[in-house]
Amino acid sequence: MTDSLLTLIIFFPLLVTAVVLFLPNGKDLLIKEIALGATGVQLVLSVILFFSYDASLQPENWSNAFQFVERAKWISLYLGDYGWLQIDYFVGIDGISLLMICLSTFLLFVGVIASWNLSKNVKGYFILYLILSTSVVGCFAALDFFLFYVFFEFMLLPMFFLIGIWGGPRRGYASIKFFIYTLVGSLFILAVMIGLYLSVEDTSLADQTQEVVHSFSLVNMMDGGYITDGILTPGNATEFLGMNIRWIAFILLMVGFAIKLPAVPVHTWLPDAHVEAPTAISVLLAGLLLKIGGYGFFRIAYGIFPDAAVSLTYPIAIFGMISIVYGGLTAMAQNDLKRMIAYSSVSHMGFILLGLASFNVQGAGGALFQMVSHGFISGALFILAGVIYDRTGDRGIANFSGLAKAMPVFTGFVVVFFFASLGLPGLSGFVGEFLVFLGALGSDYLPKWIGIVSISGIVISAAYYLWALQRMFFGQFWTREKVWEQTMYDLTARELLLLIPLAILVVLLGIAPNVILGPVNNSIEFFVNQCFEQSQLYLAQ
Amino acid sequence: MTLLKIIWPLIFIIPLFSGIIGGLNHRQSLKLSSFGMAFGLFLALILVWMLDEPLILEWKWLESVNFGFSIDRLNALLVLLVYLITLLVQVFSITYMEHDPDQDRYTAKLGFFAFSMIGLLMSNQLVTLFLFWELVGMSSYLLIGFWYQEAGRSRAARQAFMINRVADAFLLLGVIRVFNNGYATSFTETLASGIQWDGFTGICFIIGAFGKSAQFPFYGWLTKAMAGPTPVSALIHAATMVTAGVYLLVRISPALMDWNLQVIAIGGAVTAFMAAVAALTQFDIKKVLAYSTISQLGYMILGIGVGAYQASVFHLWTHAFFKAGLFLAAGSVIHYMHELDATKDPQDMRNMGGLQKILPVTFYAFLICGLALSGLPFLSGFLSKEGILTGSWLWGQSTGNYLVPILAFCTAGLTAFYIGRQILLVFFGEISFAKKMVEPLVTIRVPLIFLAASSLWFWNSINPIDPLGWFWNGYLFADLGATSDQHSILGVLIGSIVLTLSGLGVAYWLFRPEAETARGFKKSNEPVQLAGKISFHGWYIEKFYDQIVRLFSKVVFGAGWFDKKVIDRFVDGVGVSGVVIAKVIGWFDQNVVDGLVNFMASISQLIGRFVTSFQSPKIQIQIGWLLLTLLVLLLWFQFLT
Amino acid sequence: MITSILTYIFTAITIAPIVYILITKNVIRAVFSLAFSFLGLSGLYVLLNAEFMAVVQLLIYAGGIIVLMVFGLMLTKTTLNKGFITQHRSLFFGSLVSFLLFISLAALAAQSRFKVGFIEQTGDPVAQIGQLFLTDFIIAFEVVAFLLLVALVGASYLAKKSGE
Amino acid sequence: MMEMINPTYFVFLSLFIFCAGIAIVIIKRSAIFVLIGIELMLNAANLNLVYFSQFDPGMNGVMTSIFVVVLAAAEVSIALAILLNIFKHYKITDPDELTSLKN
Repeated sequence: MTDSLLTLIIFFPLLVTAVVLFLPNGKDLLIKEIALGATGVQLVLSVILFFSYDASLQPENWSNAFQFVERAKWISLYLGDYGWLQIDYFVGIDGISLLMICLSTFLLFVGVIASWNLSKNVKGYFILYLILSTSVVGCFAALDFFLFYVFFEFMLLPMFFLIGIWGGPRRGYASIKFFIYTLVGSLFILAVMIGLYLSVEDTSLADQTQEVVHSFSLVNMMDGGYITDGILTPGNATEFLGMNIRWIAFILLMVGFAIKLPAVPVHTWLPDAHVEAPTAISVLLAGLLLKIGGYGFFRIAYGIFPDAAVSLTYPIAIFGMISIVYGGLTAMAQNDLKRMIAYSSVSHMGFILLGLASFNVQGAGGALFQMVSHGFISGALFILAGVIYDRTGDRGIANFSGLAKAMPVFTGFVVVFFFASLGLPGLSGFVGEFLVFLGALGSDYLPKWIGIVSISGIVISAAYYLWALQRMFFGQFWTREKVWEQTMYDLTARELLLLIPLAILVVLLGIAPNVILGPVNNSIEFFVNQCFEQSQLYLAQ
Repeated sequence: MTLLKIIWPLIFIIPLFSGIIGGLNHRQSLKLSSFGMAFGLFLALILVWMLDEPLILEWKWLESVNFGFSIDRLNALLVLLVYLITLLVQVFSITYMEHDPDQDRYTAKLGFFAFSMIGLLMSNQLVTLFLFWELVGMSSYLLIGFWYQEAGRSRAARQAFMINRVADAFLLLGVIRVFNNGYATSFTETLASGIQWDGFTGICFIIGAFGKSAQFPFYGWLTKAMAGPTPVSALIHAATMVTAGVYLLVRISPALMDWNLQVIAIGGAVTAFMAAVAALTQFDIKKVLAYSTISQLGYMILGIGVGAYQASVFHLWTHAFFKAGLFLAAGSVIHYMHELDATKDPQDMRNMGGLQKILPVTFYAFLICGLALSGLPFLSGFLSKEGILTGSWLWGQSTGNYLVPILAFCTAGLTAFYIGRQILLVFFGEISFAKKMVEPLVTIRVPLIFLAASSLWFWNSINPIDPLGWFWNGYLFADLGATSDQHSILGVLIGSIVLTLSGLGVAYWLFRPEAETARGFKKSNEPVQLAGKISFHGWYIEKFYDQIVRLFSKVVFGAGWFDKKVIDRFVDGVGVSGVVIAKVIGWFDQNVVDGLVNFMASISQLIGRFVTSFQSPKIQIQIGWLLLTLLVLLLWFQFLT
Repeated sequence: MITSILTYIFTAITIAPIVYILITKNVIRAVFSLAFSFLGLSGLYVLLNAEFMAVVQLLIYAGGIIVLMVFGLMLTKTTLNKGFITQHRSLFFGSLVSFLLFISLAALAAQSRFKVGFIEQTGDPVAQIGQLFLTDFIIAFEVVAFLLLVALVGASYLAKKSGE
Repeated sequence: MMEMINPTYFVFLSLFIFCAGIAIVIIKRSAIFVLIGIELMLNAANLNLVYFSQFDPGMNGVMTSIFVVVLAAAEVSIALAILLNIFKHYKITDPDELTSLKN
């Protein structure tokens, strides 16, 4: 059963979508239950995956670093003088993607509950929702660049409609902006993909066909299965715009994934998308889609171009630092709660860039942990923002005050998650940041001042969170519209059901982070060492 | 030994447990949690009594980081102190908070604070220390902002937390540098290995400690912290939390470099002096005590800086008792004033006076603790302060830097003055109101009596003069072997007694009931001349913070504006043009506003319209154009090719 | 010498009615002047010793087509004679196009050097034509026959439909 | 005898008739005029054919022009039939008015 587990996890929601398609439109509750069931099964499968993942594996190179590998011929065309085009359904996970899959299945499950009282054409919503879940999990497990790219693009479609149809007032603008922005990003990735495809060959198939069989498999690319005269082959350093071609490919990938991350200069789609997205969707958007960007750095940018990564650590760290500080500053200037949380996500994602740039085990581990913990925290924060929005249809920080009086339990959760997000030790936010700082200050690639300036990030995040907390929750109870005062009832059972597991997870990860970092540690160590060795190998050529 | 292994984690969990129990049931929350704390106190006593060599408990938290607690004599004693003071405060607040609606939340927060404070005291690994350090900061945030209804209090809580957060950022930086430079990551190892930290790491730790113990640049938050309920101020902002910084410095002092210790000494001395000056002209009863706490903390830190950390710990111990006593007494005064008439500010000394006969027990407690604070002989304050003064004097002689001793001695005098002033203003003079209130026996009187009594000298050492006579001295520092020259020097002894008496005398002369300044005091408002203003506004430290915040928010809104206007516009500019240009260009802009795509559409429409004009419906015209094109082709092939 | 004078006469007979058609607005007069121009043409054919052609021209064009046109005209006229008066439109455009075409084609014709080899006619041209019809042009002959059938049937059907 | 008349004379003549035919088609408003114009153009072509067939022993020119004449006849008959139909339907003969396709 465990050999096809991964495919089952990826495509089970798609199966269920087929079932949902045939259901008549009216049966909202049934559709919701089916969706809950589907994501629930997916969650259970991923838990099985987590426990049957063998953490003691000490891989030597990328080809045997992955477990639960499934490979099947998908497309193989004979293109005349271009030799064989070989794309195969190649799926597998290592520690990093394992965590990402567990995070996404959990958040998808939570997302279904969060969108329980949805009324507008429920069937369409949940079909898109399940497609989204397939593509997200598929993206994390794909080991073939083409397959990764297909899932990467496939994710945009449902997201575009989910924001575009069920979103807030300015949803049209926001969804188009989101779509085009990420699409442009994926164009860069496509360019690099093709470049890589043409310069990597799959030796296993070559003997049958006596010609050069190019391949998309990431494992080949990472293990350096380059043909001698490929464009991106490390040795032949063709200059382009004054830089080694591999550097440019790496930069293109970084920009593509930085848009998704988002990093500062290209982040402006995130606040709009979040403000307009419905609650459950912005939970997914913050929890999962941002992690695809981060995962892309880990698996693709750093995996395939370690030499470029090593020599460009300085600028990447600078961007990471700017994201942290700049994201924090702009968050403070927002007056819409959801927009503030969106900007805080930009700031937290900056830690990932910084962690990766430090190029050591603590930094990479910190970046990975930050992704997981940010997934839970920002998911909860958006649910909380959604709670206010569902009750009053408005999220302005200035439009409320003294909510603690009216909704004490709600305020309790807000305090817990605000403090988790600003990095109070004992909650999961701190662990990620602490490891990233450890990595950034201890790394011998980065100057010390970058780490020190980013530490100011935790002060800024404390500032805007507490300021928002004070304006909205403390002081006399007042709401801008008199009618809202009646609707400000405290958390309902459903919302509690959402928030309690997230709170437990955040506290658990804060106290005992080794629960998830332990099993994954080998793959992080392997990832960093392998990147380092490969970079020395390539730089030597 | 195994008994200790069982008791130890229990001591750690009990406050949290009692807090939760208290938090859950609304009615008897404070009583229940105080029983829990009493039990915890009993266990702590056993622990202190039976402990001989340190116990260490450690487990792997993260790959390169592990989580560890250790208990040795010093923090066992301090844990006992925390338990004792928390119990007393809880008993006190049973009446103080009796008609406060959300008592359960108050108990839960108190329990959470005690838990995190004990955690801080017990933690051995630096990361664990940082974790509880921040939790203590958070619990103080929650407690200061307990009455969140009033915006002022929650703002004070936020500001307090922010200032702490800034200092904690440095502490975090220090912890990370310890990890990266490969120093020992736990107190026990640093003590054993004796590695010297580099200067910058030391400074980071010092700034962290200064932040928590409200030393020079960071002491603004303690006066703001007075916004919390008085029992909270007594517990947290007098006895326990603020001493965390002192405790940290005592722990890491073996690893600090010499110039770091000098920084500590000077920092402590300067803070002590400034706070003492600031306490001179305050009107709010709690503000005076807050500044005096800052000043006494300055003393302790000064003691560490000059190497007399036994005296500092002793001063920490005695200060906890008499300062808690002072605060609780002030609390009962405020409670009384509040009962009297809620309109006037219960904390303002100007509407107090002559409470001597009305609240006798409070008066005597306040009197004894106040005199202990001022350093009168035969009281605990004198002994511990004496130790620090001797240490600073000896240090001054050995290093030739006499600034620190001078400041220390001046502060001693000033302390006596402002506490004398306070006692006279609050308790003496004519009674401005008649209502007599009998303090509830148990809950208010007992803690006051206990604290007042503990400020007498014989609780702490037989010989009222010798600072080293402290009972616990042998217990705590037996292994270090008390350095002989710590014995009091006659000159220092006499100097400090003279200073204290003169301070009290001047205070009495100025503020005795019949003196015109005392009578004028009731109606006086803020001091006008420079010195008075500096003192009243606490050296304008809070104004300094506001300036930083204003600058900061300007930057923030600049960033917000920048983000909204420039980057967002830049992105929209590609599709939708929104950059504000002069109105004329604006009109042109309007055409581009509906985007490149529509623009394309309009172009093609234009071309379309032009082309269709050829294909007019009239057939003949079409024939005509047909022939014309034929003609053109003909000419082209014929003549041009 | 005679033939050149005759040629000039016949060309005059063809050109004059054409010019008249160009000018007139009256359709009836235009049709009859067309008939005259066909006469001129058939005269020219005779001079080009294609007598059979001249006869055919007279017979079909002048006889058949003109009559057809007159019938068409009569049937489509609405009121008494208003139907015959038409207007000119885009006069300038039409004349410009035709004039340009004339100029360019004339320039083209002037450039080309026609090979003029005069061949003595042998035997009876009409017999030769009949023979050619059934030898070289047999396919064309059959196709045209069939086409004429289709055309006439079609025309009569259309006309009939319009009749009811 | 024939040499006196310059060969291009006939070409010019047929060219003139042809262009006149075009002018008539474009300028005149009545459908009948268009037919007249077409007839003229056909005759111009015939003239050219006949003139050059005299140099051709196989008399192809004449044969073609005969076919042309026959076709012209067929064409005119159909044209008129259509014209009648249009007239019955729309009551107009002016080609410009026929704009039903354009809607």
